[in-house]
Amino acid sequence: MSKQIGLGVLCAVLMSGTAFAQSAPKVEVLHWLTAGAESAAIKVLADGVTARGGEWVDVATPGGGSDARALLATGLAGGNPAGVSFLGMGTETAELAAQGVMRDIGGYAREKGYLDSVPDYALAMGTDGTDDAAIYALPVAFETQNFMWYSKPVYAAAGLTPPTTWDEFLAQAPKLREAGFIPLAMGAQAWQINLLFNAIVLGEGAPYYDRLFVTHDETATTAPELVDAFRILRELSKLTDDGAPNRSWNDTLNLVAEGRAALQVMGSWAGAELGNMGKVYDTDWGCALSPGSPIVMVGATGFQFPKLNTPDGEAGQDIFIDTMMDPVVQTAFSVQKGSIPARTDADISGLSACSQLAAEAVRDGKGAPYTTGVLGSEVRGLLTDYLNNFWANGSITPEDGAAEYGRILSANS
Amino acid sequence: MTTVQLNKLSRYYGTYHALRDVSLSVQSGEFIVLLGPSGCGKSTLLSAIAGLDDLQGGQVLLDNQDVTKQEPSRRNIGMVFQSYALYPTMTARQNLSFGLEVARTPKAEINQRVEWAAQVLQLTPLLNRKPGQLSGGQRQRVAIGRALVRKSNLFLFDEPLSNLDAKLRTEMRVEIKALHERLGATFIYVTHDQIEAMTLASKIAVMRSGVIEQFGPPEELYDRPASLFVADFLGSPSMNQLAGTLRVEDGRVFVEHAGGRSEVTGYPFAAPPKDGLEVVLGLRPEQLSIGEGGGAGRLTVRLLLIEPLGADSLAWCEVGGQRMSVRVPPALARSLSGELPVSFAPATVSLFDKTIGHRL
Amino acid sequence: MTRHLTPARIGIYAFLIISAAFFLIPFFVIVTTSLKTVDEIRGGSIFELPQALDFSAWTKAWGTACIGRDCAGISPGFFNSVKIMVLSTGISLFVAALNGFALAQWRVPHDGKILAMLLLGAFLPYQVMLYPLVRMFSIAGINQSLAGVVLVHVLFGLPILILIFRNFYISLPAELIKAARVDGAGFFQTFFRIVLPMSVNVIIVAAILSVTGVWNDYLLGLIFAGRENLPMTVALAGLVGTQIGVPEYNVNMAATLITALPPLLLYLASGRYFVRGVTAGAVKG
Amino acid sequence: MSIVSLRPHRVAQLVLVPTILLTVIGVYGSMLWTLQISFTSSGLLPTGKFIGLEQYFKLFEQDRWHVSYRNMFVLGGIYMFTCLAFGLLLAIAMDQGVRAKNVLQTIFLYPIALSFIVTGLAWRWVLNPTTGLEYFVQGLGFSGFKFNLLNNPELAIFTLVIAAVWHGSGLMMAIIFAGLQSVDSELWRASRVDGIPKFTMYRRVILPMLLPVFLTCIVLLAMGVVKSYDLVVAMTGGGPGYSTDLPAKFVVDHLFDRANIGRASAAAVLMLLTVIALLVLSSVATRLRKHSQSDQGAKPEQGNKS
Repeated sequence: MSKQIGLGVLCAVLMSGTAFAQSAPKVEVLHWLTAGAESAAIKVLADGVTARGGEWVDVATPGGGSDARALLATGLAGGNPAGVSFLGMGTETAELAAQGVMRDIGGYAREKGYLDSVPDYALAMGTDGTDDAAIYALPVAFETQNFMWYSKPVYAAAGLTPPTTWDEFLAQAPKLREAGFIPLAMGAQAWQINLLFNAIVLGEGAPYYDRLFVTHDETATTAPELVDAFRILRELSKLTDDGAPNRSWNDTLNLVAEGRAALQVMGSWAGAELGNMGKVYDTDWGCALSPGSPIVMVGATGFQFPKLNTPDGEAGQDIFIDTMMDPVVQTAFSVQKGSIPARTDADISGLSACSQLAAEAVRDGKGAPYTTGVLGSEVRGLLTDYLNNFWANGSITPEDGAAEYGRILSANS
Repeated sequence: MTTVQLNKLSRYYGTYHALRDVSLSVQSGEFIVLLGPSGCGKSTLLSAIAGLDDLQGGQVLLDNQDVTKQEPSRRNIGMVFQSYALYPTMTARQNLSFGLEVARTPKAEINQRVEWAAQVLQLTPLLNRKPGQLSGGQRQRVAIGRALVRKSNLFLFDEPLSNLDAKLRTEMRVEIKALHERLGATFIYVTHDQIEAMTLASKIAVMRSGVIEQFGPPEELYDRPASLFVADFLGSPSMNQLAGTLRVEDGRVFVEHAGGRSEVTGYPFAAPPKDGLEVVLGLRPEQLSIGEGGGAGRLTVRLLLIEPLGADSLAWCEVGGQRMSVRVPPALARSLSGELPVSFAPATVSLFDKTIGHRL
Repeated sequence: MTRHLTPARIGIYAFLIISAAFFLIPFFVIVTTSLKTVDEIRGGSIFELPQALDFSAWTKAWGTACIGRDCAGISPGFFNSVKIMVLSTGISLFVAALNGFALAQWRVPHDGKILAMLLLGAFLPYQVMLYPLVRMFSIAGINQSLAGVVLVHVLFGLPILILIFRNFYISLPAELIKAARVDGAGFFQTFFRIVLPMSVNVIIVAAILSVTGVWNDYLLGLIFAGRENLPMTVALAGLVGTQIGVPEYNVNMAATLITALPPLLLYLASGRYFVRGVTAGAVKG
Repeated sequence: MSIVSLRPHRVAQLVLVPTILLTVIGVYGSMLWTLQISFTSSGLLPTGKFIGLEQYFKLFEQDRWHVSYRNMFVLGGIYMFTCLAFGLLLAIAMDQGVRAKNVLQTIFLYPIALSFIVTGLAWRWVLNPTTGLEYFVQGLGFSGFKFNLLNNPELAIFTLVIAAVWHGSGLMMAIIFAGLQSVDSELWRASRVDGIPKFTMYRRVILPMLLPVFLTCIVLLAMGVVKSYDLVVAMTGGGPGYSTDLPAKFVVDHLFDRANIGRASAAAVLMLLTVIALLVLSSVATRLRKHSQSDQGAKPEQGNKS
């Protein structure tokens, strides 16, 4: 399937090959999509930009988002930021837009008709939160965080079926251990713990997730569901292997791929990575929504556009926008990255089974936003720190954990 | 030919006064030794002449030119340091020629001067060695050579021999003296060794706490020290000091002191002597003789021990709790014992005001 | 002082040998892992020797491994790193030696306070200074340039280097400098003709510390060097971060080793002088 | 021409001017700027509103900050002590006239040529229970062997100590060894005449003589502690939890990842204040010590002639 799309891109390259002017507008793209599958997805965008007569300048920060933000911030401070920057959409976009350093690309995108088929809530994540007409960031794809990636051989060997609730998984764990497997593949880094916990909260029911994170219902911060979520998190913290601390997500995924661990909760990008590892879907691994999750947790992966003072800066940004909003490119991008195209009119038939599952849920409106989209960076940081500490310190009871978590949440929102 | 004129030089570091209005006048071709204990300011004075140290007051005149604010290199001086201060990464030849190179002297002349200096100091076979490959005495020669090649008329030596062993020191002392005579230049030489000072100097300046106590030819300083300090510092063993009281009786002058009463009427008093003045009688060991034939001065001492020095011997005696030395011929020394009468000629000894330490 | 093998001496040797093993373990792990195949790494322990000497991970890390979209290994950043390192170290050492000499042997009012002021800056994580520096550099017009990254390395490297040179020069006899003055040499002539030739050992100490710091830097290069001058460490981080399929630890380790090689070789080549330089007073109170 | 006629002291002072200017503007200017930012609500860009000491209050509410700050002293203390003690033992052992001194010195010192990133990576492998030492020893048949520091929040900090000591004790060895070598050999001969045991000699005579050397070591080590960001990131990432977090990492995390440079700046200012306080304390202490006892001139002369 992906070959067809690649062919399409190739055709586009050939057709526009004559458009190579002597001074192709430069598009500097700042991103940290360097893991195998991610970099293949970036390549789709890069090829698209080249095909449209732009000159792609890759500004990758392999160290992750931290270095990218450092580069963006210092770039803005120095007056020469990269023209396009990859960033989690939502509160961060709004913060930067409010500083007046970002270009409003709403007019251009509307004129080209790029916004018509993008869901409103995704567009809202690209605004500064006050003015819906001004758009500072555009989504290229949706990511899903609450996937469960499991090893088929492990479950076959243990004589079990993948769990549908956390309690079912907790019951399976001793048998998995007995059979010589690691029940939960986990990289104990703060953001991965946070991701796992959010999936658990979603497992407590979509309405509860909504009350806790989206509508900021005070009663939710003291609800029994929160204690239950912490109980599950505490139990899960005992089900991983000794190598967990500070392990990267892809090293961790390798445990599932190699049939040493039963399952890992990780975002949609993990599916593409499993494919990249040469493992076959439905033979080596399978996927499902994380236990108990009724719906998908959706975040927009997008790009934003700092104001530039170079002559061909905006031309370059426009080329990039043309590329990223092309439904063919979006599909190709998502095939590589394991995500879902942001445009609802893009072809999803080429996507993996797991991605299609998520895409259908999104189109049916069964999506919950990432916490990055609804919580401020300050409170998110505090919550992440707290979860990280809770995970590592077995002496904290779920009750205490829930109480403190609730306190931080209600005190800062 | 160079004259040196120092006018009221003053230098202090914080509250410590290294030089207090020091003035000094040096004639061309003289060999001046600055002598004093460590910390007396003699090295600071030399640095001031060289221009290596800033002054808070005063003037340095070389050949009647005010050079107070001039860099050392423009004063046309040669200087030899205590630690030799040879450039360790350069050969002896490079050490000698460096200053000339800096001054952009033509190559041919540099070579000629280096050869000359090397010949004078018998360094020729050593020119291609580095300081690390030279012995102490050889390094000393190179250091002197470095001063020599500058063909200056003023040479400054900062305790140049103190890092050498005793035998070498004596040899180098003779060489430096010979060098002075050969060059006819003005030498200023800092040392704390009074023998070096006595043997080398045409004039000695004895310094103490940042002032010059006395300036004059060595014999004058030795025979007629201007103060107790100078008296004590020059001579080995040092001058015997006997406290006493001055008595003036009918135009005759006496000193009452432990072990006796001596008439000093013949002493060349600078001012009329006052009756009852507390004085110190300064007696060189060789000014004393055993027996009563030495002169009008008289005292009785008790012999402690005899120290044979070869050419003569020292008789260490005691009087009124004061230790005294008397220079005697070895033959006589062997026969001495017990209480001894000692005499001296009043005209040759020194008398000091006890309270201010100045010569009477 | 005959050297019989008394129990005490056996104890000393045992202690030294065990310590040496402790120091060599990580190096052993990095080197052997870089020579193993991926299968060997997965199957065996990190303390096992490789079955065969296989340098393919090295060639791959150098020239063909993929970093993001580019598959040219870590070699492209190498010459940028060399440029940055040579310029930064050269300028730092030169300035630090001059400054250390000035502080140690010449009358500089408040020299102790100046030294303390320079050193205090070395106690802060430089990350908090990134913003202000970027602003200043862009005003000066050297943001995102070779000059920028070199200047920032010099700025952060100078304090400790000045301290090292000062401590060495303070042990030089003052009379040497005076002799040069009598010889007519000025500040610079004294420095270049007399002091610098004596500084070989201390220069090696300072050079090793400086090269290590500059060569291993990642963040300053990323932010200040500009896209054309990105150093090798950025490529290394990219290589380790770009994991297509099964993590290739052998390639990662080879890349790590290649990246660490220049300072390591410099050290191995001149390590004896390093100890001598330390002994000569480069690092003391 | 006018430069030539300047007195060399003046030239020496002029030579320092660029460095001082560069430092005052670059480093101190940046510090002041950081101080100013710490009073604002700045997020990803330093343009926030003035909010007084709010960032500092919030900082003190963060348990993670307290842990980080405490760790700086715990890690710093243990690390500095271990590094010094190990370096000292190595130096004393090397001072006994052992063979292969050059080879051993090279082995002990090579880590300083490696970055903290490489150090951290290598040690993480060795100390990781599923790949390193534990796995290896278990493979030898000791299935009960446990060496699992990385997983224990109480002990994880010791993994940092191991790696940091590995990196730094060689330099300490070299510095102390240089000090030991500079001890006058007549002192040793005198001690043998007096029949003083070697151990007593080291404890009572030699080590007190090397006090200034130890002070240098401590300054060098302290500089490393304050900035030991790379090592933590490469080894533990601050974990488990934030049990091995350090102020430098706290600052950097908040600076960009958390897009909260107001908070990061406040934390940096506190770090700087701590350093200044320690420096003032130590200089007061040395001054008091100098006052109370006469200067015994125990300065080791480390001559380079030999």
